[in-house]
Amino acid sequence: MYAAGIDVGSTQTKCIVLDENRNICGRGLRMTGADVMKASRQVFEQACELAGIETHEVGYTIGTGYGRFRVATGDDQITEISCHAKGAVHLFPKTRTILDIGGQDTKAIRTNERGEVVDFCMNDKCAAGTGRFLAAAAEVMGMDVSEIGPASLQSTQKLKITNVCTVFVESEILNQLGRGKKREDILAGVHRSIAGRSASLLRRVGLDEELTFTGGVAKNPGMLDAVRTRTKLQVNASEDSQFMGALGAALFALERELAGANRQEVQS
Amino acid sequence: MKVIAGVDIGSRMTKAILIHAEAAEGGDRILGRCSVFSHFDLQAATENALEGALADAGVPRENLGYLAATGYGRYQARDRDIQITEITCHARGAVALMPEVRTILDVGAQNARAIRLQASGRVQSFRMNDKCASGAGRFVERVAKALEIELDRVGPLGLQSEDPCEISSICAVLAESEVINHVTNGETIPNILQGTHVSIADRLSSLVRQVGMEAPVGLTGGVAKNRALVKALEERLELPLMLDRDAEFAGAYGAALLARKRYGLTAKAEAVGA
Amino acid sequence: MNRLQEILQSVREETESLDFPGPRKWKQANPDGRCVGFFPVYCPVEILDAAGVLPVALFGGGEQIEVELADARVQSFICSISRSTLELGLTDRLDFMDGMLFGSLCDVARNLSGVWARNFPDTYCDYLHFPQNLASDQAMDFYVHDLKRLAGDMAQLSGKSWSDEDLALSLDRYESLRARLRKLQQIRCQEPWRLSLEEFYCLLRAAGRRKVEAYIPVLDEVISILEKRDCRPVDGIRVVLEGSFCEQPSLELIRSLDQAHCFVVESDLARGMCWFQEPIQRSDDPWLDLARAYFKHAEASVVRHRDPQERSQRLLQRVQDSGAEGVIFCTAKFCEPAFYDFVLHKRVLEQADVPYIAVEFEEKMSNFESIRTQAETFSESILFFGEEAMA
Amino acid sequence: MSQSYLHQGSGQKLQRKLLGDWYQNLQEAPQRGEKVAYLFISGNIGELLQACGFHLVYPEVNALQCGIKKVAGPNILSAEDLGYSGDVCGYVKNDIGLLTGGNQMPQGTVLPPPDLLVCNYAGCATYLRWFEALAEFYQAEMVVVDVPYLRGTDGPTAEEKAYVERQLRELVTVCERITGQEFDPEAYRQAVARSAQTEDLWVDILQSAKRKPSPIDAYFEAVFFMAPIYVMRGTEACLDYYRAVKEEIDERVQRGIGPLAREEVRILMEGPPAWPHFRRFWEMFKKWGAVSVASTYSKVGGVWDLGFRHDPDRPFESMAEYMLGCYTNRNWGMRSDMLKSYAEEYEADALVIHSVKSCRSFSVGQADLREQFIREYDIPTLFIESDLADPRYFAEAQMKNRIDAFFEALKHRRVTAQV
Ligand SMILES: Nc1ncnc2c1ncn2[C@@H]1O[C@H](COP(=O)(O)OP(=O)(O)O)[C@@H](O)[C@H]1O
Ligand SMILES: Nc1ncnc2c1ncn2[C@@H]1O[C@H](COP(=O)(O)OP(=O)(O)O)[C@@H](O)[C@H]1O
Ligand code: SF4
Ligand code: SF4
Ligand code: SF4
Repeated sequence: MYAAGIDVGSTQTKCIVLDENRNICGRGLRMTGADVMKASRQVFEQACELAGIETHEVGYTIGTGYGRFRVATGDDQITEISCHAKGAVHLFPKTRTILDIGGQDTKAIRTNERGEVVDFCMNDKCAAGTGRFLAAAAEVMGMDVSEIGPASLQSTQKLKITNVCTVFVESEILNQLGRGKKREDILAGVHRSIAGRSASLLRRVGLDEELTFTGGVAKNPGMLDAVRTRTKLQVNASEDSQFMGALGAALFALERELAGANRQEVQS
Repeated sequence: MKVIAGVDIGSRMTKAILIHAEAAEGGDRILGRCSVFSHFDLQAATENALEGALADAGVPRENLGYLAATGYGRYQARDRDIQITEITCHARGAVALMPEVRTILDVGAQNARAIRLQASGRVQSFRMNDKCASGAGRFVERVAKALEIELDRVGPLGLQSEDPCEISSICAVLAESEVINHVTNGETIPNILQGTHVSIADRLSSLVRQVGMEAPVGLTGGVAKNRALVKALEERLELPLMLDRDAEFAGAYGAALLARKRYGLTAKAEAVGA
Repeated sequence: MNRLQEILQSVREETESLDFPGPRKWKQANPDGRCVGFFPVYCPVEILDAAGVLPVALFGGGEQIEVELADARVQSFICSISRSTLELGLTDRLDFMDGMLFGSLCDVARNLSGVWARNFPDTYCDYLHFPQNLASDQAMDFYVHDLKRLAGDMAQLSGKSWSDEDLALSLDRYESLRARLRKLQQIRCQEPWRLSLEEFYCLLRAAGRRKVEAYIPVLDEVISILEKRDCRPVDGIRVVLEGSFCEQPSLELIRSLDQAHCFVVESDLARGMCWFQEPIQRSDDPWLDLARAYFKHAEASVVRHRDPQERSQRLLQRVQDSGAEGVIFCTAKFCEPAFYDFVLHKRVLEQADVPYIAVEFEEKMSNFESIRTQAETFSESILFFGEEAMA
Repeated sequence: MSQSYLHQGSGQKLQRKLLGDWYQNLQEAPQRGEKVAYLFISGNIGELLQACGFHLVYPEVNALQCGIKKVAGPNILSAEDLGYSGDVCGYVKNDIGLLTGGNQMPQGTVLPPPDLLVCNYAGCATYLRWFEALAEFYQAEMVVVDVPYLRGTDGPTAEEKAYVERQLRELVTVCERITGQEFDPEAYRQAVARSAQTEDLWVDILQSAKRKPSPIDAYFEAVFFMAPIYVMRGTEACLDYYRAVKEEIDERVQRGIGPLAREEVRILMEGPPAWPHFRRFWEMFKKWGAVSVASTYSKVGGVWDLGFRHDPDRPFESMAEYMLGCYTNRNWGMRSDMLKSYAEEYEADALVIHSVKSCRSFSVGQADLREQFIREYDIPTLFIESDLADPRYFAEAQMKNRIDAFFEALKHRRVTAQV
């Protein structure tokens, strides 16, 4: 018996396939792009292939993320907030607070020991402080998003990035480069600035116990470091951080399947 | 023949204008103009724009009597004789280009400024917006890039729109994915572009309102080249906008005009001193 | 370092530091002493002082503070001073304080009194209601009664019994302080290059952090040195700054005005430090004197409702008296009272043909490029226009 | 509503007529040579001013109407043209925009200018700034009834009551001067007596929400039902209105029907509604079967359910107490206690805080409420932001996402709790 979770994010679409023992047996990831249906189908197929199963062997699929209503194979939808909490507590059972930084928004979620959402806060009106901000910084430097984190860790000099606007930070970076500032110092400044914004968000839901960092940006070691420094907490992150939403969705799907839930009509 | 140069060092383009040093000789006529990309070496950009304008006017470098710099990079122009803020310059330039104008909206890549003039042409009050890209030209550039359209075509395409789509994001960055979404949903490019223009026009019109709009309203800065945005703005403000072919150069032109006065004073002082 | 620099450095530190060096030092020297903080603008400090309590003016956290805890308590559309003051408390920077007073400035300050009481349940916290119906015969009685209530609380806090005589003496002390501050203001107005705005401002602010009798001689010293200070006149325009009576612009912003050659010769910066327009008239009842001064001689301010026309006329008068060429409305973002006042003033200034600009600031602002540009433009518009007119 | 019933919508119909007459009467007042006073809702002294012979205009009600009728946006913009900041209260801007445009309400009434502005300063400091602007615009006389904000949790002190009461008596003299008419103490006393009766009915209606299912939505419906008791309290027509509404609600109770087909979640609402998007705003909650069983906004015009009544034997004293006890005149602790008691008495499952940008009087302190309810009381709390007047601050997609996530989590918690 298998179940799947598909997280259609603003930037990337992720899929997790679980077996009945809640083991992850397949993952799928690709850029969301313009065709949401297609992206969700592709990640699903990709994950099934990795799991070595046929797509029809998956009993129940739950869609999450901003494009959840357009998941091609979805049986039901759950918001990414619930899914991230579910996933994070599954991987790190002591998690009580979650920081999810994705491509276009940042969320702070508080959960209980069962992975149920107790409280949440999000920043979704301005791209400042989101993965997009980092992507913009990477782009002006001509680097890949996966390179900027490691580079920022090489920083030796503190430098303050004052622009919060994702668009204008580009010219600020160019300006700093023009003034001969080092790439790594600028990047460290960028990471610190996002960590600061995230910390304020986290404070809103409370930040006194274990923190788990999820979303694509959790793959960035520079960001991880900046969040640790800022919150002075041990921060959990895993290889599967970016899949946390999909994992949570898959866990919900498995529960439904185990409970023999009836298939619901796909809402749209 | 001595000439005066005004250089407007903007975040995207650096613009230079030349005029006669003696008002009596050539009036306020523009002798040469040139605009180049600013990139990030602002000194080089200043130099290039200036050379370009001199070449355009066919005037040798040694005839340059006075150089006024304006724009966000004004303090970085090396050989400048004076720096003046872009607001003063745009106001001055706009009045020279469009003498009746009472309110000026100057929109560049990163900044938008609304300026209200007194009847005498003096700046009465102004407001600027420079923290968020959602009300500036860079927003259009990004959408154009996302749609893979040349900036020059944005205006003509936008004008073809019949039913602009709604862009609900407040943020220029987040709006990009909305734009992509519209593309997948089969919206036409003109409608999407015009939707973007409407959303910028919303923000710009509130800026104009904050200074207490008084007609006629003139538009300056690079965005004036975008006729579709002009149309959206006119609809929002419910009045026609005054435009000029040289609207993009209004800042540089204003700088040159203001500088001429200064030049006159220094020249006189020198003459007296000698 | 000469004496003037020494003093200026200490008052600048008092302004910039988040650790309240002055009040802390005072408390160390007076272990039984009590410190009570007050949120701007006005606070009847005389009553605190008479009870042996050190009134400590709070002006938020300025640009120095990194707000993290209070962000969770104050929505993004509310002024920064409420957020940073809360942050100061939540990060234990006010641990030496024995109480807090909030006044009826605006809905933010008013509600904050309750928020404060919730977050700091162990310290004294009160709300002061300043009458807004100054025309009523009843208001004065009510206010006097309320002042006495505050006095009772203060006495209880400090464990000191005190008399009307103490209050009378305190009124005298504060009167002398305000006389010095007015003198400094006068120097600044007559020869702005003699005392920079930043220096003036820091001296003004420190008045809310020092024991009044100790600070008066310091100001005397400053005044006498300033009169001999060697300095060259600088060219620029003279302006009145309006709108920063509560949340304060950062020193960096204040400096950038001078740099843009906009000489602020009159302002409502830290208005509460010099709240009364003229000396308090004295009778044999100091309570009534203090109340009457509030009703009749307080500086026209939007947080004290009387006649809005009077406020605008007073602004115009200040422009004229100081020989200013324009007004800069320098308002904290989200400060509602200041925004409402702006509209009333604007109309009057336009009628009187006084140029003005309006800029907004926020504590966390770190880039002053745009404000400087605006101030420069303003001075250019006045200077160049002068030339145009000549030509 | 699933079933139709005898008195369905009778309150609504009656109200339309009442308010129609009200505006009609108002518009004609100047022709009849009668005087007009403007005043505010929170702590309003309508009975007193009517007994002095004034017709009443409530700018807040006009702002609310413009919000619902979707003309607040343009009004706000024209106020911003005059220099009002984007960051000040949208109600004020709507009103200023309205009056510069000729003071004509969306339904057509032209509002007469004020002969007197009575700023009953019990709601917010913005009230003062609002009438200062009107005083300037109309060159009209403005009187402030200064109501001290409550500090402790014990309610107003004797001095505070006396202070307000004496101001009311002073006000009567001003009124007499303006109307040239003598104050009629008996008319005032009778009005106050009718107010007390009306208040009894209204409290019954609100408290019917303690039933399961609740027959009324104590927010989305109550904000309409409350209009007459705010603007024409003390009149016979108002009393009749609440008798009729009471019948409608009683019938709902008998038939066991509520505002929704099924009541899934009982919520408490704090903060004003998003008037310009009222329908859509309600829909977002209906979708989850959420019924409001109590709200603070339905108390802005008077807190009667905690026991206060106007008293014909002490008409001035009780009026002063009424003003002092307004919701917006209560400090944080009192507000929090009130919500807490509602949560218990009305057996609410969750608290929803709608934080509006315009109104600092409501908003400042809400984040602490949220924290307290989640942490100390373990009551799930949703925090959403938009505005009560300015349509620009309503980000529908984001708001929907938050509301969905909240109720979804609530549902998950319930499911597990049952297991
Ligand atoms: N290898 C990587 N290293 C650093 N950052 C990454 C990496 N891969 C993705 N990201 C960041 O993660 C973001 C996408 O995160 P994700 O949680 O998938 O967002 P969404 O769910 O909104 O699509 C991108 O903006 C990118 O900046
Ligand atoms: N040919 C064009 N068509 C449409 N828009 C244009 C064109 N050229 C420039 N723009 C707009 O003008 C903006 C740049 O304006 P400009 O005044 O040169 O900016 P700055 O002064 O900041 O360098 C661009 O962001 C773009 O939106
Ligand atoms: S500041 Fe920049 S990132 Fe933020 S909303 Fe504006 S455009 Fe978007
Ligand atoms: S800055 Fe303005 S809004 Fe904020 S507390 Fe002070 S007076 Fe009130
Ligand atoms: S601030 Fe609030 S209470 Fe005051 S007028 Fe505005 S909406 Fe009403």
